[in-house]
Amino acid sequence: MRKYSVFAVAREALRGHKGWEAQWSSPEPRSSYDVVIVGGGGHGLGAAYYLAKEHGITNVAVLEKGWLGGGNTGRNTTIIRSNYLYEESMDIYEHSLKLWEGLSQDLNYNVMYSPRGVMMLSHNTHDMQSFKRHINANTLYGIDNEWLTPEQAKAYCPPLDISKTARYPINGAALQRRGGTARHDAVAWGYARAASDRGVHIIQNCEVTGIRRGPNGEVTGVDTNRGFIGAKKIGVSAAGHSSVVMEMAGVRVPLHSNPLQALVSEPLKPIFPCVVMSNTVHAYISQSDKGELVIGAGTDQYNSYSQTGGLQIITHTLDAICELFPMFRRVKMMRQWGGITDNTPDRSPIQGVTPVPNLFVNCGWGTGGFKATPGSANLFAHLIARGEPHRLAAGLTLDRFRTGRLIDEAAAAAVAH
Amino acid sequence: MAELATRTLPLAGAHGGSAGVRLTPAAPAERLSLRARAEDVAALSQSLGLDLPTKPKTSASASGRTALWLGPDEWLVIAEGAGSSSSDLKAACASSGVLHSAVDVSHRNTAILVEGPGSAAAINAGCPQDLSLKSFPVGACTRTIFGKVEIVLLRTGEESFRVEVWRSFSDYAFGLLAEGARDAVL
Amino acid sequence: MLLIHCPYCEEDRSELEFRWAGEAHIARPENMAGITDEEFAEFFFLRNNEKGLTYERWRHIHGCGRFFNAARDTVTDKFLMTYKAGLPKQPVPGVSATEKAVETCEQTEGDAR
Amino acid sequence: MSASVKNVGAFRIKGAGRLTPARTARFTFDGKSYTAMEGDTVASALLAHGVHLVGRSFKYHRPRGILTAGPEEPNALLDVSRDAARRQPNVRATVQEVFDGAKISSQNRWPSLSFDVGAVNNLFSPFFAAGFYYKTFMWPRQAWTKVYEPFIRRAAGLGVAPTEEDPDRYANRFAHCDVLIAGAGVAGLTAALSAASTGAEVILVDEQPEVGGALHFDTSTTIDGQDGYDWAQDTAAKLRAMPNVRVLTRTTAFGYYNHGFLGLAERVSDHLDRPGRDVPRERLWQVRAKRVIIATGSIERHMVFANNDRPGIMLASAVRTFLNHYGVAVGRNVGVYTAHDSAYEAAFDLKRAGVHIAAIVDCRDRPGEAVLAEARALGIDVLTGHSVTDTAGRLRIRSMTVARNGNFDIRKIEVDSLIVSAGWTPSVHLFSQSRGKLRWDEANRRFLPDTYAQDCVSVGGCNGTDDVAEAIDEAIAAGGGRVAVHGESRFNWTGGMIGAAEGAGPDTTVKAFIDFQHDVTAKDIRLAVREGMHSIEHIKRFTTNGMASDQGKLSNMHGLAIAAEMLDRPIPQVGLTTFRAPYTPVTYGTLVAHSRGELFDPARKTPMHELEAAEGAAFEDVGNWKRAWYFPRRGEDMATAVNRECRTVRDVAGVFDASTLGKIEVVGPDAAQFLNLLYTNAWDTLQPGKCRYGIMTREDGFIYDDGVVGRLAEDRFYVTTTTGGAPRVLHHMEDYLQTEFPHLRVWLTSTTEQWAVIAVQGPKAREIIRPFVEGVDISNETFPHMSVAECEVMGVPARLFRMSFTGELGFEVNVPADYGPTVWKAIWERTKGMGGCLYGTEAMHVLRAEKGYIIVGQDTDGTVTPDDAGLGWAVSKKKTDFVGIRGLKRPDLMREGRKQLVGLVTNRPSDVLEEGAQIVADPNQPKPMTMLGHVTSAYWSENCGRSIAMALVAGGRARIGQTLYVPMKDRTIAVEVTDTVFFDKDGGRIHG
Repeated sequence: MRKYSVFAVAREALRGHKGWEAQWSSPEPRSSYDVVIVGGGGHGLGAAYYLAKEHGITNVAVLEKGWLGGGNTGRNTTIIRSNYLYEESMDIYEHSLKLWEGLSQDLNYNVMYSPRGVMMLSHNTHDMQSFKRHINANTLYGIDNEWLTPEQAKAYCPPLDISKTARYPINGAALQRRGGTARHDAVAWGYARAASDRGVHIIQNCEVTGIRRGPNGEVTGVDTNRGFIGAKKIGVSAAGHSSVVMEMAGVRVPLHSNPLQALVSEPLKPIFPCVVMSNTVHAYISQSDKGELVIGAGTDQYNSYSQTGGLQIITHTLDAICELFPMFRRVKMMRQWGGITDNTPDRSPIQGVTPVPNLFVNCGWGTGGFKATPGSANLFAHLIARGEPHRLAAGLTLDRFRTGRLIDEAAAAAVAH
Repeated sequence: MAELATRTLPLAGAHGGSAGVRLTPAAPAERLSLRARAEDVAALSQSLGLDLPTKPKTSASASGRTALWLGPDEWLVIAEGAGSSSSDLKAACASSGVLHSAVDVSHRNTAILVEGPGSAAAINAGCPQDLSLKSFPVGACTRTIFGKVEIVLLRTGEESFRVEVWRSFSDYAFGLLAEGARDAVL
Repeated sequence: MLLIHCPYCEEDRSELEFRWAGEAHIARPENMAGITDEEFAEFFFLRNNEKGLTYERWRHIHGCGRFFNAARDTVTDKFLMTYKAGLPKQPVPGVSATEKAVETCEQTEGDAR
Repeated sequence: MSASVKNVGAFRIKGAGRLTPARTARFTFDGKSYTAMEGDTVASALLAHGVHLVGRSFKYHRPRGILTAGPEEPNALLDVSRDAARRQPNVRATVQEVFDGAKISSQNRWPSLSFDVGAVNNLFSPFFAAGFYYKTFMWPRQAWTKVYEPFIRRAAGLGVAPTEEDPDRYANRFAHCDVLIAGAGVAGLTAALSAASTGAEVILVDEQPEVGGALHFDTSTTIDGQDGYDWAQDTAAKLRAMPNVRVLTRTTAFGYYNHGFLGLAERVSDHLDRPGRDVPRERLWQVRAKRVIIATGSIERHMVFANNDRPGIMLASAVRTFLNHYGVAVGRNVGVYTAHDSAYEAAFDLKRAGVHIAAIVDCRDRPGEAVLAEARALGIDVLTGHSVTDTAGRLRIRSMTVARNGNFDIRKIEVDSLIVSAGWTPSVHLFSQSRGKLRWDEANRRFLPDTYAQDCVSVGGCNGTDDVAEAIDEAIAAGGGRVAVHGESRFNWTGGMIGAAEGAGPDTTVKAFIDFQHDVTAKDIRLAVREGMHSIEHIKRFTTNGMASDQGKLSNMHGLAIAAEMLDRPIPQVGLTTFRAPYTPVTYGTLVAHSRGELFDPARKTPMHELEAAEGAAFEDVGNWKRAWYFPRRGEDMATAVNRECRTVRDVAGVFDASTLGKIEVVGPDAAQFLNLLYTNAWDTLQPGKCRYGIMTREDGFIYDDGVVGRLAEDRFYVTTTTGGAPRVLHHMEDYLQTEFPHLRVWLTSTTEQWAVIAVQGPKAREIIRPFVEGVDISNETFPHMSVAECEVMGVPARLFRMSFTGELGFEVNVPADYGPTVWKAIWERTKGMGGCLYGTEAMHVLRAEKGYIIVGQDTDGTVTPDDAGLGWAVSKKKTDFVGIRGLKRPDLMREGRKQLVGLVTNRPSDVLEEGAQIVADPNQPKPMTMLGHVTSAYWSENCGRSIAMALVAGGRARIGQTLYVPMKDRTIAVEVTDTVFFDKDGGRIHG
């Protein structure tokens, strides 16, 4: 792999950038692999990378039915934070945040992790109690998260309207300074390049149509539109399509796939310095490096794989954005799109073994999967390599729905992003 | 204690509208949320003195009482004018002798009269239903959504509607109607 | 914004009047207190989440207030039929639940085959 | 506007165009003043004055001019303002109509448009190849955030966001129709005539100020013997006169969503000099159409060649629009570079208007016979089989370099403008948004509608039907009616190309722009492919081609062709990126429409709200209710007021507005049985006239809601819920009633708003209310704690509860809501006279905490069982079924050591814990600490003379008496675990 650096760019600039090689190779699939990962998003590609890097397992294929990062990796609003409430959540999201901090260097690919701060607005007593519960839990767990007065919040994010006459005045905010954003495509591409460099096969346009089982019920491989591919172990990391893929192995999972929409404005000069979220009025917003205001809308209410949703979800979100930032009413929506989120009943992910031997699942990240990418991928690789979960992901089992040991982030925050 | 309670309407003093739409808070009314099974409709109709409508989106009126079909077992009965009282309505239902639920909602709702050539347009500022006369003729009624609140809509004339709304939502409904009225002069 | 036929109002109405209410035809166990943990998880949490034909419940919450059932394709979001609560699962002519779903336009259009 | 003759531009051609000089408007551009004619766009007005340079590109800050005459414009994005608060960035000069007094500025340049320091980027452009930022800026680690990113952010972006609140109004309208027609060119107008003739309700929309579409420029088409544009206006007038037709101009169909739902954005008043106060700026139309006819025409493409982006280089159709509609010539010595016949007509029109045509350079060997003959007849020099391989000119094109194809002999031809056309791309955006599938038309190198996903049909240019007569036939058929329209054009156009032209091929390094706004060149696409980006979506994302505010209307096909060539694959195999809504950008304000300020979200107020406000109440938001929070007297802060209220309630009495609590009337012979199933408690044992505290769980066994339920009669219950929980509890109950227990004869009715609820709590409560109540004996003996009765209060029917959320003797007076204010006033007067007070939600919270009463959602979240909350007694052991019975028995819910609700007292009585504070056993352990639970409620209790708190603590009840710790930022607070009752432990007062 040719190292990326400012010198490499300068050298190539002088010869018309003709010397760059493909970032990842596109080989024909082998007849079998030690590990097949279903799903070429950030989580799947990352898991392949860490299997190779940390567990020495390089006979790995990532099968993607479309194009790399074409699912939720390339459709989300790229918010990164780790200030969750429950220990199980803090474990995995903080693990992830720590990996984000060195990811560009680790991958030799600028993923543009930008810790510009994630601020969650509090509008009432209930918000305040909930945020302080988070802040205190985070602090004792070693995760940064702090309370701001309305004035401090305004100083951190000048466009904010903190007037008392607002419909839902702001009575404070929780700020995680290490939270921020990253460049979503770069995450998929960076992992793909680094994994490919370590021998992982990245196979696009390869749709899994069946999971084959051996005499003892264990997995033996996958049927695809490019033929059968043998596998000693299979890791499913298919986000919105997890139910469909798991069903191929006869495993039902407690998931709902819902449309989640987002939108960007026309590009503007820098006006918005951080990420702001409000659960009470249902909005979150940041500004991309290109200058677009990136706004996340809510999920549509029904199950769907259509990657489209209703206009009312968009208008409802913009109501809230313009209420918080009245100056943005003359800004224009340039593009809207949708993704398919896989939501669990407790809004926490599932990562673990399944009733089928050697079949592992990583799903249910709902609206929060992007921020978890490095951590989830890293722990999923551990799970696949060792056959049992890493300590930091031990609570994310499928079995919790039987025992009732839920990790109910949904109960703690109305909108989990 | 000699002092008697008096009624204060939630929209008392509200006024609004435009050249094409007049908005008026309706006079106080008695209202009943009536629930009953299909087999008991006839008996209740007789006791109430009007035919409870059984067709979706229709209403029926007789002697100051109007019954609005809201659902297959649900009607909103409105009695207007002096002398009507919710206990009369309840008593009438009770006299039917059939199984039903009659709950006084006289004060839960308040009503706004929307009148004028732009009335449908004003309501369509927040209501997603087709209010053309073809689809929503005089006498048609429905529970529906109006912006961010629920309303019950009754067409009382070609250019007039009655908007029933829960009292705490009435400021909002009136405000949105006023906005719609301003914009209804196309 | 979907357009949904309410089988009670006998009319197509905007999605704004409705609330989605989960997978249809999941009967609450008669002997609720006696089922196993596995059966409870199955009843309360596990869902088909079909890609393609799905049976689901809606409530015309800002209309007649009734819950009812619908058959819908989750890939196209097209309603194939709606029918009243309490009726058994209605077959959809020409469609079987196991038929492979059509790909979404985004997937096919974005393919680099 | 003034009627006097002004200088409306040196480039106005006498006798050309449709504008009349009767009215003019003054505007400024970058501080310089200009005069426009009524009907001018900013673009036509500037061009009339010879101004081509209007902006700088995104990345390289290259000078840019006006390329198009429509909404597809990628370059001419300006900042337009009426006044300081009405400033709009990124406005297309080709769409915005001039209004008198408009202040217009260019963007993305410093210090000036003609001298822009950012243009240095152009010199370094070799470094800024597509995706260069992924490969660098990684060292040192912190530098990305601190140095590089701020630099990139400042350089990027186009316009400057408004900084003031927008004072303008926006409107929304829901509408329905049988047929919605998008586009009012020949095809759309004809389709409308046809559809309207059937009596169908028709909505016809067009984004331009007048109908006509391509007829704005196409002067060679005649319809029904009339000039095409005149026919269009007459037809629109005819349609407007029909009762079943609505014609909306300046209206863009921006999104085609599910089930025949379309979003339209109407620009209502941005073109007016002085918009009236009642006129919205823009209006959102949310249309449900039974059928949609898409007649959106097609969009001309530019030629991809070296330095094809200089100001003065323009699309042929734009040049014709400026001349034939606005009467403006784009130059005096104009060149043409084309792969399509349409550019010839532009040359003809200009030539006839007296403009010199330097040459028509046609990369084809065989242009259309008819245009070639006409060019000869007009004496225009045509160079077939030639290409323009470069251009020169810093702020405006000065010359073009021309070479015979495959030949290196070049010659420079001086020009001041260059007309380009690579052919036309059908506008399939709406069709694609409707999720129709496209097919590739290899003969004409374009995508066309193929399989429809909704009830819609494409007609005319957007369906690939170029011949006007055929388009008309198609439109008539689509409309379903019978009308006769006859149209013909002088020329049938041929030709067109996609991809890079001569001299910009894979072996070159020239800057041949595809996406003007994002500065994406042909070589960027090739680099992306070289780097392994083989999916068109990857190429788009890597290069950002088509992701600018014009959404690739000009660039997508070129990019696709270049990628396909690089990949050596046919175009349909490379695919097409998705067309996403909106078609053109839509103002947030328009989408928000009325939902702002007071109408953003309903503020629900109780019947007594105004009276409470008059008593000085501070209010808090609870859900969308406004609730009286506390009642400060002069000089009191919140704490002082709350302390006084708490003390007064226990010493005398207080009046509290409990109207917001949810209320549901449950009526029917099976009412008790139904409640048995929905609550954990048993209800058949509750006698009429009595009430009971109930807990509702979901199937999973966790607390969902709580409240007091009164039995008014054998078959009638009055259920109360939490304020925020009311709607979801009713929905939950309806769900079970309708779908699980439909055999039960019971009905549910929300009565939350029917009743004003005035709680009177405190030792003197009975004495206060006694004079108002008739029809019930409220003595302790006949009306003990947890009684309910129907009676009269001040002469009106009322429901009286003896209940308490304070631990004091208490009553809740329910009167029909309209009576609330007078009853409240009378009760408050009497209370005041006896030394009592008004109290708000804050005092209510403190008082209930003193008694250990929980608030669902504060002392519980979605993971707390009744037993966890110390309410195990409320779960019936005898019932064989209720919602939650099984969930409660799951292993983790039965486990030892679950978090349980307990009391906490701080070692120092004055320390008030923070709600949300975490609790540990060992405050000195390293992080991450093991946390035992958290503080759910904490207050200063004036009545206890110390702080009190409730907390959920692991194994909490077994820890009573233990000392635990609450580590805070600045110190650690030691606490003792207690039970949850802090005041009146034996509970005698409630029975007083």
